[in-house]
Amino acid sequence: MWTFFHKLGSPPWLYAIAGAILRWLVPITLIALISGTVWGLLFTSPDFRQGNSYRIIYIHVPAAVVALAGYYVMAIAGAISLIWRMKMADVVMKAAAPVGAALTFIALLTGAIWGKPTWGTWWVWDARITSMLILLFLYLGVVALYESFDNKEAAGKACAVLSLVGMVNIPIVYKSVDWWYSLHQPASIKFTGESTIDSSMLYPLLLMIAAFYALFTCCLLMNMRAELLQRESRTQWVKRIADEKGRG
Amino acid sequence: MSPPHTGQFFARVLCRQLLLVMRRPIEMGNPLLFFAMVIVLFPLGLGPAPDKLANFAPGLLWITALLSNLLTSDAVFRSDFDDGSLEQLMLAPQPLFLSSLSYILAHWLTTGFLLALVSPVFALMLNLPISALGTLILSLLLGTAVLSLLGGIGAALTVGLKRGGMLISLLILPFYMPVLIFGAAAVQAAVTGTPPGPYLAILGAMLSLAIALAPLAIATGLRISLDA
Amino acid sequence: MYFNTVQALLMMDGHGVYVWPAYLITAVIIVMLLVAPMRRRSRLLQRLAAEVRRAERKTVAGVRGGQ
Amino acid sequence: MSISAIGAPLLEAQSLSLLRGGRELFCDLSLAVHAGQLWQIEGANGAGKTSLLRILCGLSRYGFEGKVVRPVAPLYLGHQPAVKALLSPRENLRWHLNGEGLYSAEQIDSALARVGLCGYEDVTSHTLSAGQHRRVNLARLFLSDARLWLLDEPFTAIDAQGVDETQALLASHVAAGGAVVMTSHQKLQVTCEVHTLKLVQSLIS
Repeated sequence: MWTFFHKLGSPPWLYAIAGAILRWLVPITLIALISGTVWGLLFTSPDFRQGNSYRIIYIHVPAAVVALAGYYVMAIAGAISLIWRMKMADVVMKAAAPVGAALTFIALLTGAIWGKPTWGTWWVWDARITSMLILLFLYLGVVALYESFDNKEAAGKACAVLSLVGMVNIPIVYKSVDWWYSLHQPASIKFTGESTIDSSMLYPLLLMIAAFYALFTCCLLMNMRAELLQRESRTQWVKRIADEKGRG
Repeated sequence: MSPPHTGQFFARVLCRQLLLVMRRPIEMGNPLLFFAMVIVLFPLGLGPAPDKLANFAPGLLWITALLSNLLTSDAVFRSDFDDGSLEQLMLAPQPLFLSSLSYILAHWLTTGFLLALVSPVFALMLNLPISALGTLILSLLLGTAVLSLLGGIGAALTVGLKRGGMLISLLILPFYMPVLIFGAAAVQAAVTGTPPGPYLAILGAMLSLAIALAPLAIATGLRISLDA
Repeated sequence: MYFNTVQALLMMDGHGVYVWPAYLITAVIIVMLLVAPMRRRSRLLQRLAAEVRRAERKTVAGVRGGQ
Repeated sequence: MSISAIGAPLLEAQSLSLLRGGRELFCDLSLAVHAGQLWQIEGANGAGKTSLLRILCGLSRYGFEGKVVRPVAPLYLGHQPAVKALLSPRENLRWHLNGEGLYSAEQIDSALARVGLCGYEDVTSHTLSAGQHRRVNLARLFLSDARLWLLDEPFTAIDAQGVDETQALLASHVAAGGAVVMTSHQKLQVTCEVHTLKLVQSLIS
């Protein structure tokens, strides 16, 4: 097992492995996304209370779940790069940040659009949505910090520290926002409370969550490959790949 | 003469920081002046009606304290970084964890601590009931300490950057939010008469967590910034 | 299929105007997320390939000039 | 006190290599500094002298391959004089952050006198010139009891008489069993033997 972990450190090997995984993962992701959407949009019956607007759940909840998981992936990669000094973990962290930010943005946008028909206003200071907004700020903080360093090595380390601090703080932020929400509006309906969702609606949701996880992995691997080429553009193996691409 | 052990060095760095601030005591007034001016903005914006102001007073006081702390936390390491003293601190054999803690303690003593003492004056201007003043001071004392520690992390990460000032707020504000929630809730509870104890306890818990973990991040951040 | 006509599908008895834009925007963002790294990688490889070819041409010219 | 036998090195660097902006500053560089040795690092501007010194003293910990073993806490004089403009030279040395023991007032005054700053002890530093700031930094050499000295161009903005006095101090420090690693463009006129380390700048092929 240890040699595998060690080999993860060599860029060309990582580049090749990522390419191999992507070759079969991208089609699976697309199939899962399309089938999940079609199933959720067309074949499930509307919610008796919210009518058809509930169908947005099939993109809002998966995006929110994967966005939060994405932050933990970024923080763990940061921890690995700081503790074991593996340069490749920096690349994973740098690749995960924009994907996580985009998914958080999707979750916020679909949450707001879903709020309009159910509550009549675009923006609702609901506990989950507020925490999601703070998560977006955390992501943008990491991306902004990375862009402000000239030396990319130091940028990776600094972002690792920030994402670790973020990881420690996320449960605190989520709990305090939940608690804050209950303080100011004790009696209001819980918008995102999981009303007992019956199985016909649950299965497409699970499929969509899986599809979004696969999507996150695809984007992460693609960003990683691009980042690897960028950082190692002076080395031989990149020149060889550029050659094949040029002649191919 | 053997090098001082950690406690002596902690005290020496603390005294050095306080001495440097005492050389220009006027600068200690800047955050307080900022606090005063922003408090004055709210009646201008929200209207002078006493009851409406009193309703918002806890939140406004806490948000203003938070912003003034954010403004000053950028300069915690900046001056020592510019003239090279921070490099010498890095090479000292004593643990950097405690040296950065003494920097933050000095920063808190000269900003947050004074802010907490001065805040009742402005609370009365916002018609905060007298009964809530004690809780306000206590919550600000605990809260600004946590804010200084978190701001120190942002300062350590951006000290090497030329234009780090604006960036620090983007990095650190999300971590300030829980402190604001419980700080304002404590004062709100005192205003409505319910015991503020539990909220202050949570602030205390946050403070102990920050004291234990923040200097770790600050020390690593400083090593990274100085290495670039 | 829950909706029997395309018209009902689009209208979704009033909620279509929210559901479809949400899905559309999500689809656009997902496509951008997938395409952007691909484009960045291929553009980088092209630039490097051009560099490699330029370097080769220079060394070949160098050798010819040397004789 | 004669030079002690060649014991464990005060500073050891094993196969250091550093890439900066696509340029390879040095590759596979090894160095062992023993007690009683004076090392001078030579090289053109931008050859990586300062970067090497920062790695040796432990300021730079990331971004390079190789290992540095440093059993003793070094004294490092960098480009920046680490002098606070608000404090007087005496206070600067009294409150210095290098983690060494407290210097007594007499030691500080005698050190300041030897770098030619007597009479300026209590003037706030922002009225002093840059050269005088560097002299305050140099005064630390007379005060410190660290055995390993890492000096980054200590002679810049120092007049001839100050340079001679400092070179004499370096020689006596090395003779007393200390070790010095320094970068400088000037030829050293020192009694003891000078080991030189040339940094040749090479672009990656």
